Amino acid sequence: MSDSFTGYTPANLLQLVSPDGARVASDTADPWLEDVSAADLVGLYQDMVVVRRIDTEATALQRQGELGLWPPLLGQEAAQVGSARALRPDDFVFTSYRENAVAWCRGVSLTDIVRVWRGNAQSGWDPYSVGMAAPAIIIGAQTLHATGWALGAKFDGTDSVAVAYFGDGATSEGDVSEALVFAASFQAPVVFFCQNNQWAISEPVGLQSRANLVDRALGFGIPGIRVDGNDVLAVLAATRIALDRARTGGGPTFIEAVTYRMGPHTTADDPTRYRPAAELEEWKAKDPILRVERLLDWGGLLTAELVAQTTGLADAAAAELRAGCIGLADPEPLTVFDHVFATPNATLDRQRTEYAHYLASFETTGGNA
Amino acid sequence: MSDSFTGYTPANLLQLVSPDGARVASDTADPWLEDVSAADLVGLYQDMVVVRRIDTEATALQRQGELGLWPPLLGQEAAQVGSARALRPDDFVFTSYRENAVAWCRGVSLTDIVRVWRGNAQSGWDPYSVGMAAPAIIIGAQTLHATGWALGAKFDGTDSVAVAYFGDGATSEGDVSEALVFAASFQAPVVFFCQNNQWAISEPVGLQSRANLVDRALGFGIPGIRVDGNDVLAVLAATRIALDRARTGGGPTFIEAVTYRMGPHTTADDPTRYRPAAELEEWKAKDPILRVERLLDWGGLLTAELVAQTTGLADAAAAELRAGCIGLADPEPLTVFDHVFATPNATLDRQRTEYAHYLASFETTGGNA
Amino acid sequence: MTMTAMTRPTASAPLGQTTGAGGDAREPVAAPRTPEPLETTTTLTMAKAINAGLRQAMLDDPKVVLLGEDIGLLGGVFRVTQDLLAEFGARRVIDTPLAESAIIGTAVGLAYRGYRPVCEIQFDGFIFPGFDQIVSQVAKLHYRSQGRVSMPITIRVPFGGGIGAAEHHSESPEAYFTHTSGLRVVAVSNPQDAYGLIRQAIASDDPVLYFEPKRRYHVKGEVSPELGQPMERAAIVAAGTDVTLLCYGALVTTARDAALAASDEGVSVEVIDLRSLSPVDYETIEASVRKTGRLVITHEAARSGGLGGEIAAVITERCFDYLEAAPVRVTGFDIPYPAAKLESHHLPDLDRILDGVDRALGRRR
Amino acid sequence: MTMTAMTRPTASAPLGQTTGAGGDAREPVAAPRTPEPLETTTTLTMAKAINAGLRQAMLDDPKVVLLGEDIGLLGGVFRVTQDLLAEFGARRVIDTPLAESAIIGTAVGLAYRGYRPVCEIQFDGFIFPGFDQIVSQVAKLHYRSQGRVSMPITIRVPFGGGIGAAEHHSESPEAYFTHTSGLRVVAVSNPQDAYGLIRQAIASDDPVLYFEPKRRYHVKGEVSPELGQPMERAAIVAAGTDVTLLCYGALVTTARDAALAASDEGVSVEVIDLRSLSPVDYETIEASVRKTGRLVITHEAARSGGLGGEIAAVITERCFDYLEAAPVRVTGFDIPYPAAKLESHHLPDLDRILDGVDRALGRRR
Ligand SMILES: Cc1ncc(C[n+]2csc(CCOP(=O)(O)OP(=O)(O)O)c2C)c(N)n1
Ligand SMILES: Cc1ncc(C[n+]2csc(CCOP(=O)(O)OP(=O)(O)O)c2C)c(N)n1
Ligand SMILES: [Mg+2]
Ligand SMILES: [Mg+2]
Repeated sequence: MSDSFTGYTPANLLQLVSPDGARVASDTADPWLEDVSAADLVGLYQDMVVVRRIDTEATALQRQGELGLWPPLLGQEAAQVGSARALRPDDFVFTSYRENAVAWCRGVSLTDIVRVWRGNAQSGWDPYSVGMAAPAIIIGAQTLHATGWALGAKFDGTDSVAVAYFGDGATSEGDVSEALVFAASFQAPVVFFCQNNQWAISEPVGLQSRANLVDRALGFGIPGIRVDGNDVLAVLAATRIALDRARTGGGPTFIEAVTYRMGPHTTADDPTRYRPAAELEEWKAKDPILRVERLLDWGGLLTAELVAQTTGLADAAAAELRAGCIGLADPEPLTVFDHVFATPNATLDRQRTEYAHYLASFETTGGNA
Repeated sequence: MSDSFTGYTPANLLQLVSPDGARVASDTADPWLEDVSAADLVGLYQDMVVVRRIDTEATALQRQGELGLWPPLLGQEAAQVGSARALRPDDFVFTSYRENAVAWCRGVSLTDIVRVWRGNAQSGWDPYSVGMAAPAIIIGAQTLHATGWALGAKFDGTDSVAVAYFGDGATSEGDVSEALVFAASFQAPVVFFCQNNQWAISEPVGLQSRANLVDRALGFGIPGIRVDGNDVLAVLAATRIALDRARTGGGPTFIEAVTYRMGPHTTADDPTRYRPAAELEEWKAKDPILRVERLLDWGGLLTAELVAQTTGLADAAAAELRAGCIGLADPEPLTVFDHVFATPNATLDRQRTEYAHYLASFETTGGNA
Repeated sequence: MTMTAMTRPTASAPLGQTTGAGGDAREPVAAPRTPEPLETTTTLTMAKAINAGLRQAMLDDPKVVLLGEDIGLLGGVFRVTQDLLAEFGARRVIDTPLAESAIIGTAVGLAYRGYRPVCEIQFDGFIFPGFDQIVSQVAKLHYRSQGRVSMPITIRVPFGGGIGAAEHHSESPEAYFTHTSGLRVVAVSNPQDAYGLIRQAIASDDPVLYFEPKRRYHVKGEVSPELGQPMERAAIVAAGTDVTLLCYGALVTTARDAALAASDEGVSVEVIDLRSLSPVDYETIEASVRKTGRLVITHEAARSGGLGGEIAAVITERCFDYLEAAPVRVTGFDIPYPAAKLESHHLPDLDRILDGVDRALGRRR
Repeated sequence: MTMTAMTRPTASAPLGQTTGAGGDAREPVAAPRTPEPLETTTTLTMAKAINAGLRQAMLDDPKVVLLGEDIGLLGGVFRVTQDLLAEFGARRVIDTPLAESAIIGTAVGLAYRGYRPVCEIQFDGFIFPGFDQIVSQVAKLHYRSQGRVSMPITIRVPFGGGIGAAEHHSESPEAYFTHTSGLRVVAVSNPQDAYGLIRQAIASDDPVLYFEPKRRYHVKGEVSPELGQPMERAAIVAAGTDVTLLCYGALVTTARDAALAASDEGVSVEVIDLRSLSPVDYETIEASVRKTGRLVITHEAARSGGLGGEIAAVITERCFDYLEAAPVRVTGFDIPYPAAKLESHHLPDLDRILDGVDRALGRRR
């Protein structure tokens, strides 16, 4: 069951940059990167630095009480940036809650990214203007949505592709398996992008599966690529391979991006309760940003100027995020009734009227009774 | 991903008797049949003939209005008899609706088998006295129950095994995939016995999966065996291999028994609407009973005496089934309230009392108003 | 003699796997019949009326696609989608793999992409594997996305008992959905409404659960090619002055029969077919109850937590001073759906409804 | 310069996969604390009280096993199962893969084998993927098997809002279960009941949905090592004569506060904590309503189809002549649970409950 298209067995990992920054040759993957210029690589690097800075800032905002919760992506920058930067605007992305770097790459505004976590709304952005659905918190549910969207894109005769992002834990949910069944059966142009960050809250991936996650897809008749998720170039190449297959009628691909959640599950979590400290140390050596820096350095691109410019970009993003977050106005009470339905609904309209009446009674009488 | 334990690749089929009745040697499987005597083979043959006769009789009873519905197993006799005869009494079987031959082998009375289809009860037998659960009509649900039971058997320190029977269509349900996840993770002593009879009502197996179904399990880290489901010896051997693995701490096995539903989905179905006639003809040549007969004949065992004796057994079973079916007394009205709860329930008890009162009013007044 | 001794060498013949991948039309085994035209008023069974409504919706809007198990060549186990595959092809009449969560979840994705999916759930009891996608996605996505994403999904569910079926094949799960904010729920009772409401449901920008009373599939009626009354309005199917009797789905026929029987005894029963179970058309019910002062509600679903209690509560809130007796419920019991031979003791029938009318009139306790 | 030009040969280092198979205990990262003993009356938070009840049930019966996501080393996201892994080991405190249908379905199999599984659903909104197994298997198997198979399964569900959480983390799905025949449903409101009822739920031979009001997890109270009142009885938590106020879960505290506030205005409110949502203890409610003639019911769940309507209907049926006004409902609206900054406008609070009391008294409309 080797993936004949890419020419390596799924148990092996596609890696194009080793942890020490060395570029690893790959006959099958390298052709997919031929157009990637030094400027492009710098762009990927800057994306990664910026999203890490956003992550830090959002975590700080949570600590300061400005956000209710934040799910950090620390450690997963390469997996998210490398895949999202492979996409076209007309592709459509269906994610879970942790894909803030994907949102960044899709052009979601920073304020829209934090809107949910400040508690102002259940979702932040217009899915159609950025090609990214409202995030799904019910684990795995979005993989079916991506499959359905892909089916529609195929019916429409386009070569747009749907990408479903989900975690290692999600692979245990029935919905994800059903999505693989449907995608295979209909040869839907969808990419299943699994960030195997080794943990689902406190549960290690070994509890979810004894086989590599990429093997899961093969059993459903879907080709897989197991990629070093901390290697932004390998992720970019793998995603391009999968997208191309989808665009050219080759159907779905499953990508297992092997990465690591370096932070807590969310700001509400304390990983020291369940995670051996040594494991984190081991993975710090494989830090995705460190790796791009080493690669850039090896190519003579990591100049002091670049570093300063990048820090500037990151600081600007952090400032924008903070200002946008704090500047968010509280929603108006009666908006609680908005958008339940697209068409009028007598029962709900009556509840709204009653509640408006009730609220108004405070204004006139200054309180109850 | 070959199954190193049995020594053949899952894409290949384990076959020990060819359609023309020839015994095919297998280094890996033959040792599992060393104790199978001629008498045992005759026993398997007689089981198969009897269950086919039961099937015919039940279909006739349905046509005559004595049963509401009947799901024939025609064509699947070897898959069910071969697997069920490999079990021990302390094993526990979780099935769907079509496993009437399994029920027969577990010792379920013929009357209990038809009780459900006559509409007298939602299930027929005491699961604990025969080691077979109430059938699950919700497709795939029972695979999780088998996994849970197996986990309990493991906790209890026994070497009893749970067997889940399900169809090719069922493999698409999320529950079946989740069962594979749990069984693999906990190394539960469970055998997933999939009867791939090529059809799920009107849908061919190719709609459910582009890969062989046995590959599904491999992707979850569960070893698989693809067996000729119309070859009773191969099914027996495969099931013994899987059971032994489970008993000795080796965890779950997935068996794909490749067979064919020669009849309609149920007596309510008309397969001519969706199934090419030629396909049925092709499979008739692989008829599981024909095959055992040829094997017996080749060994000189298919005497006229044996045939007559077997027909006698089958006729007796059919007569017993018919008598048992027709003899079933209608349930008492108020039993509709029985066994909703194991403990008293005030709301329900009140409804029962009211309804008893209501029914009694007819007896006294001779009708309403 | 052991079996291994019987070995005779021969080539192992691998069995073929039936092909037939999703999305690729299989050849019809029998020639499809010409689809029912519906240009003038025609007599149709309810199943055929829904079929005609589906067909019209598909002709009207190329974004309407059907998804479900066995809906293609077989035309559904109740033949409601019969011949539509032949007319519209496998990209619009999609036989799906056997997985309800995926049927609904895929429809969500199709809706994201601008489609109007119509999902068929084969039987009432099989909707539960898809429950999460309905409750957490279909019902909530318009709200969650602040109105940016629409979910014009119709979910067709044959429901109810009375056909002597096996377990999970006779259930009435509507109250789970009427308690779910963001869903519309309708139940049809006759061919004309079945036709009009399936078209209205598909045209609705909100998700609609569309319940089909399976024991009435073969009842015939006149069907005109009109949309009829708006989906959310109840219909007074028999006028009366003494008692208001609410019903929906299969029990509408039973309720009308009960009203006839009652009239023989001089009791005038106003029968209202709810049609829309969410939202309920309280305006129509209130007007009736203000007139009659007495309310009976009947449904097959279990009493506790059923729609009857909700309506009783609302009408008590809104018409307390008009009610001369407490609203009466004539419903299924709080039991799992029983075996076929016992179902007549669970399902409300004419006598039980008349008994309810009597109780509402204070004639019995 | 293209990236391929930057190639420098080196060995590809495959990344390791973290191990940790199910059923094999991982080493605790921090030393477990000594479990709370409960031999005499002690002050505990509700979370700790449930923990103590679970522990006692596990000590009493070796067939009690816990299953859920993150319940082992982490002790659950609310720490309700804290330290139980260390005390009872990985065969009795089972961290499961991330799949709710499998958690429930595996419990069904364990029950078949004679176990008493206690499942933890991490948050209310995550129960729906397991809905089918609950409704079609857990609830029905005793009936389907004609009483031969018991399903002594307890399903723990942290429920309700008020904690400023993200979507799907604040829901009140209890009415889906109170409409499901074959299930018992309880909701606890204080540490003592939490302790007694978890033990009773686990000891019950029927399946029990056990709802834990997550915003009260950290509220402390005295807990004695007793089982307390039977699970199916309601509790009068404040005696009164003018209005009966029904509540459960987190709103019991709010209702008591409202009763206090009302008493300042001379209105005497009898507050009843339902405890059991199915079956409802109508005897206690009826006695109260016969006395007060007025009924207010409050819950966080959406109004339509919520438990309040059912109780209003039953009480209207049984106490029609005693009621001086229609029962009043003070509930969440018929909306998906809103964003955190809006939840105070959805959840009943002291003022809205007082408003409801006023309406029941005919003081406002
Ligand atoms: C259906 C469902 N069950 C449980 C949860 C609670 N939960 C939130 S995140 C999470 C772990 C997810 O792990 P993984 O899929 O690996 O994604 P990661 O958090 O690592 O990005 C769990 C159990 C949920 N959101 N939805
Ligand atoms: C959850 C659920 N969905 C749909 C059905 C309706 N249904 C009954 S049998 C069947 C086909 C099952 O096919 P398969 O698993 O291959 O078993 P077989 O009938 O071939 O033995 C379907 C769709 C059901 N019983 N349960
Ligand atoms: Mg993870
Ligand atoms: Mg089949």
